Amino acid sequence: MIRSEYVIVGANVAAVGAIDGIRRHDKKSSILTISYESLGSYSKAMLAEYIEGANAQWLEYRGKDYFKKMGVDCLFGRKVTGIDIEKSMLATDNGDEVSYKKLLLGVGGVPFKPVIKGAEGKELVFTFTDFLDAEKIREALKKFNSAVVIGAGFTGTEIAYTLNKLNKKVTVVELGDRALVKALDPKSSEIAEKLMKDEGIEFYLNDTVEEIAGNKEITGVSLKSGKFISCEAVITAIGVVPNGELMKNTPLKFDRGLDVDDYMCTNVPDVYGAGDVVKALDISDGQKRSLPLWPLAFQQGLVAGINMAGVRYPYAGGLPVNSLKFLKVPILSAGITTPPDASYETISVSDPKGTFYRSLVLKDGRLKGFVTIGEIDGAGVLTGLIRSRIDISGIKTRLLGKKRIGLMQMPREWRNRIFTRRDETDYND
Amino acid sequence: MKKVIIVEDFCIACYNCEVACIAVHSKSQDPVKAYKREGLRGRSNAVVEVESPLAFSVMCRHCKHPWCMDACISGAIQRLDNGIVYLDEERCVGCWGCVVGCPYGAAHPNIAGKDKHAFKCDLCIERLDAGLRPACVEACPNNALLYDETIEEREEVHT
Amino acid sequence: MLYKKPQIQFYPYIVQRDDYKCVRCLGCVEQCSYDATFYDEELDVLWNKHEACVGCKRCEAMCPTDALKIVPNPSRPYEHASWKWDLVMDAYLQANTGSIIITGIGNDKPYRVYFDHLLIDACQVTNPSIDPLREPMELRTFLGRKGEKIELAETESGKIELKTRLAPQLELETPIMFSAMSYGSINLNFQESMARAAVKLGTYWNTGEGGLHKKLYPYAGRGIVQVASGRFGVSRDYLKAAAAVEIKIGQGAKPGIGGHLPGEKVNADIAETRMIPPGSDAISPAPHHDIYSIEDLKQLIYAIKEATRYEKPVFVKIAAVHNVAAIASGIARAGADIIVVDGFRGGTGATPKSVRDHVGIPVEVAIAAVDRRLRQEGIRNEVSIVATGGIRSSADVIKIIALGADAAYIATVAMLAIGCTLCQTCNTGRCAWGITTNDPRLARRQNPDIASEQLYNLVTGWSHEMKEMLGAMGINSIESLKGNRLRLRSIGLTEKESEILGVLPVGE
Amino acid sequence: MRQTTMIEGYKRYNDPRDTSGCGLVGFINRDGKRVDGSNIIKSLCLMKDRGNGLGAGFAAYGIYPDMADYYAIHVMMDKPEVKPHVEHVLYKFFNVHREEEIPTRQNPNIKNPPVFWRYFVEPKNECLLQGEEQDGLVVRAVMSVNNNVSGAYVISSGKNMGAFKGVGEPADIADFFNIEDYKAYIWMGHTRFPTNTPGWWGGAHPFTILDWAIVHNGEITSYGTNRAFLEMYGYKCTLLTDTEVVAYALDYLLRQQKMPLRAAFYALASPFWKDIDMESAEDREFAEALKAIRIQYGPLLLNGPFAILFGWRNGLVGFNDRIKLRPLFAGEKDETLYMASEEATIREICAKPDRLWMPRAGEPVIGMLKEGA
Repeated sequence: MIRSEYVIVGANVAAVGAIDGIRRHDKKSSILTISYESLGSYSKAMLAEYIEGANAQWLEYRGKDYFKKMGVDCLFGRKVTGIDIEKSMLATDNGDEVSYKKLLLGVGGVPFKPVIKGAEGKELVFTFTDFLDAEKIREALKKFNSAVVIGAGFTGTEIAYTLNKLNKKVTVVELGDRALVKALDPKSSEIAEKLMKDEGIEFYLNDTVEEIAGNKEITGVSLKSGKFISCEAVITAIGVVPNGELMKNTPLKFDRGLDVDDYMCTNVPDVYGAGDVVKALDISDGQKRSLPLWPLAFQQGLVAGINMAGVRYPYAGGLPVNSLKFLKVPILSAGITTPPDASYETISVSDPKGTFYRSLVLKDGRLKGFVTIGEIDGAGVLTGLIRSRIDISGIKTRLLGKKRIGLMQMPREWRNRIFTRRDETDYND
Repeated sequence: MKKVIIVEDFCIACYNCEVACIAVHSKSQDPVKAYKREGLRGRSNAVVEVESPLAFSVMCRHCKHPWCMDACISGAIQRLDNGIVYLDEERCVGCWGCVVGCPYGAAHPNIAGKDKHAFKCDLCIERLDAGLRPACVEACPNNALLYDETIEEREEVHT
Repeated sequence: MLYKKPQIQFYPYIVQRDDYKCVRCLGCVEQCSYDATFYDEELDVLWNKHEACVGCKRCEAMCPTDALKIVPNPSRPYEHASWKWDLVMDAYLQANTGSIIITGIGNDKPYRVYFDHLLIDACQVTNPSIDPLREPMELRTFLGRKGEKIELAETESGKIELKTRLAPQLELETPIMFSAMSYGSINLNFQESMARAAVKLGTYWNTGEGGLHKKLYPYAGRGIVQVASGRFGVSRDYLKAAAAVEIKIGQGAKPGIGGHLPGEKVNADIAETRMIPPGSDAISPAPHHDIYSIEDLKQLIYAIKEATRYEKPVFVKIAAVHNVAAIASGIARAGADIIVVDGFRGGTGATPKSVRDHVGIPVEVAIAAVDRRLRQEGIRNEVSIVATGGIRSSADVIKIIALGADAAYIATVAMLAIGCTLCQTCNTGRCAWGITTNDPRLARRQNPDIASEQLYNLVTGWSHEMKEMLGAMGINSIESLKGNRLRLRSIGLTEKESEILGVLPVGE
Repeated sequence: MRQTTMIEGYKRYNDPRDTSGCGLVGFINRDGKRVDGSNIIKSLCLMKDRGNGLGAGFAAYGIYPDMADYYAIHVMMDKPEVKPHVEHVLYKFFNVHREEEIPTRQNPNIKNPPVFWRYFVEPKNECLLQGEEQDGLVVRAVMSVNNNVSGAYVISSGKNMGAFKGVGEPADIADFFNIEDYKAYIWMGHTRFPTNTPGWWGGAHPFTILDWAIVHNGEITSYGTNRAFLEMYGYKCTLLTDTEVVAYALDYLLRQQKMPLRAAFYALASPFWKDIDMESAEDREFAEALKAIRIQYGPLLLNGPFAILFGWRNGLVGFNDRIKLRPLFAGEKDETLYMASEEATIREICAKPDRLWMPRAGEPVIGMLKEGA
């Protein structure tokens, strides 16, 4: 039996955050991470680069020595198969038993797979979530020249763009009426679509794949609208949902996400959750939901770690922030980009060439979200404005300029605080 | 921790901090070559904002818990043991997570350049090792940038 | 603009830009307060409007790549021995404007500088020179009225007891003070810098006639407050806060001329400090309208002494004019504790050029004349004399003290210490060095943290030099130099000039 | 050691130059007992090498006991023809009780000496200015002779005292004036090495005004300042030497300003400001007094190197400049206080002093005549 003071299931960004958090206050106690993935900690957001041909090591987050440096034991390539809450014990797929005093569940999400006729038993049907997926796609690259990507969300557009770059004929099928509907507003979706169309990617909106045609090898997909697209591979990239597998048959509350309190603790004391698996506070609207976003996973992990080490520190909530890094023109967004009702105000600016666009969503004079395309330097100031809830009604139009967004418009007191005093980002301890 | 303190009352918008920053982060260590041969124009980690009569130069605050680091998907941004929030440009993949994360606008995208990556202030880590002050502080003719303990930390030390 | 009046083409300076070195950092565009530099984004080029350049060299100093040089325009109007080019330019200018030519800083005409014709003595063999690094060397100076005598008694223990109360004295650790420059003519940062430097140096600074800003009250203990003809900012608190009060009758740069701070420069802060409505012209009349005679001056001196309970010395400042000795004698007898004589090289924020360049006399001869006159009358020891207007170096201070002054006020050199380049455009209010301007964009160019340090360094450096010179003379206390004209010799002066200065020619 | 080397130097190169300065010596019998001039001559002659033969002189107090009520005016005249002009002035101010030539002896080393006369006088009351005391009138008369009579100088003008001085070695001047024949309770002697001013009879020390007498080794670098100040109060500096300002300064401070004796020396050789500042913590009143003295009498501060002996009818004071750039020793034996440039000088006439010390810079050594003595 393996014993460890702290046990973390998962080794990704939430786990790294938790290790950082624990080690801030507890330099000695043992920490163990268990991950089914042999790579340990790596960047899922960089899987597209792997497909493009990057070395697997390139994906490693925080470098090889990170766990060693932090004094963390690793069990990589082992899957946790069950939790015994009563005994504070975990079971792994090779029969090991692991006892913990504090447990963090950072098991992430699993790809959402719609039921599609003909998907079963075909080699070139992929998902695009973890390293194994990426490895499969990479290995299969020579086997197909055209692909249909289901879903025009973040991962969908990214894999579409990547495959297009690798000279595949790519078609994107999206149920919604525009691409990137979660992250962008209609106008910016249009710009993003145009940018991708210019590269040769085709879009089928308001439509969905009903069936994948072909026997072992794919010949194409037929859509709900009746259209048929011939292709050799299909990639579903509709998104991920919290991975609830381990919580089955435990007292842990799980309902489309693991329930955690403000301190990232589950309904069972000493069991914490962080990352894509949990439902946590979204500060753009104050709701708790699962937000599978990298920075939030890190922050939640950090808060969980700090609390696990015995220091009470609340999670301030997360803000959905997106960056479309792969496009030729950078697109950044945060918070609410499409106003849900009339109480929101939207102001925007764009140039006719379509290389610059910025829109701000406000409510009661406070910034709630934005999209900026083309000119992105200083965009974080806008993120900061959303977080700090400063009334910007007096300066809002000045934030629309093509110029770099700076701190000139901020209240002087706010500026002086950050110019001369300790930063206030230190929200976690 | 010693950081660059920005004194906005005395910034005179001379841009010497920008030029110094670019020069010390260039291969040639020469401002003219850095701008004209190495194409580093616009690559200053310190950015002067001017709206007469006000002006100030902003660079990374080296947060104790940096937003940019949270957002960095490649692990290129890490907080070193000495407190410096360091961006390893070699490892950066240009996801702009730091750009959209930093509330001070202190992480910058290098979009136009050949290598697509972000860049930010490294507090002139090499100069610090050599016992010098950060280049922007050294270049500032009016003490609008100071290299010192930040106020609260100083107070802690004194009380 | 394609068409310019031909005269404007004769601009005095050319901005030379080394375009290869220029990295387009745009620092010069921001620095130029005269709009002589601008950036053409379309061409990515920096242009200069030479005719707007005043030659302040701010851009040159701030350029990080040394790409700029401000040089005199080699193509100047024709000139000859009698028609110097500046006279020609003045004629052009006045033909265009029909107005008085206003200028700043002190007289720039090549009149004889007597300081440069005086040499200082040193000890050799018969008398050891003193090394100030190893022996005490005293610069401490007291300014104030001295009575005929003091009563002392020897106690049984052999100690001495003082029976007389001395008149109020200012105690200076070095005989150099910062001369009057008013808030309004200069900005608060510079004034604060002087105040801070004065406190650190153990000497005094002068508010000038613009009142005492509330921010500077903490430094008023080392401040001399001025009461001038405009009476700006004079209040009970103002007099009470200060170490001494100075009645300003005249100024070396503009003897017989009043002052005028245009309304557009009178911002809210200046207005509050001067106690006038914002935006109104601050006019200092040429004379005090309550002083039309020496008796009137006496009344004002005693009014101020009454108001300050005889606790503060009263200065009277006059411009060095032809009859300065007799005037000073009158002032001494009218009850002033300290007489300030301001030479014609003294600076100004703005004055008619005709007055600046042609009215007044040098401070060296004025001090010599005043000292002689007061000695002849046997009252030299009763008052202190402060020299100002043309003190440029530590040697000048030594020389002026040997000629009879107790201490010196400095101003122009204090401005040089913080960056002034003598471009003589103080009157425009756009001083690019942030000294003689209250434009918030420009005033911030003087950081009191730096400027006060610069001023402190200047005076400290001078003080060290003065100690060296005193040591060379075998003197270890500045009071043994006062009026010690025997330690000076004149060189290249006429016999009459030497006689007026009371100095023997070299070799004698 | 040093002297040996110097004598060898003389022998080898016959070098007339000297590396030393003036020499001075003085002593007071505090009981008022008068002694003859042999000791002062003996001690001064020991310091022959401190001078260069261009000046020596003596001052003696108590030499005219019979004439003690009259001012003894010693006058030096270049030539006998000047005498009527001198007397024209003197008779105007004074009733002359007695006049006589000061007895001198032929000495082969004394060439072309001036003529010396002494007048025992009493100021004419009608010549006194409003509120003026007799001393004031005497000072005016002395200044008048010195200024207005070409070729005549008043050498001394006090009561029951006199100064004798001239160009020559100490032994020769003593011989010339018959110094050994006078009996005095205070003796002062000086041998001179003139530097700044020529060696002439009037320039020899002591310098006197009334019965203040000064002998001085050194150079007053503040001379110009001191002189300019004193000239405001009627003193005329005519003797082409810096030493005279010391005499006038003391006259001004002690007689005109009526300063306590010790205070006068705090004016002439003031403590440094740093010492006054330090004193301020211990004795604030004393520090305030010192500060006031410096503020008021700053122009009389004597700067430059000096050792000075200052005598008057009631005492003898020796003091140094503020950083002791010239030597001064003091010794005591019974009622006699000795002061001299060198220790040997004192030991020459007082082999076993009770106490022998080197006074601190700026600190006066005061020997007062006992009351009633």
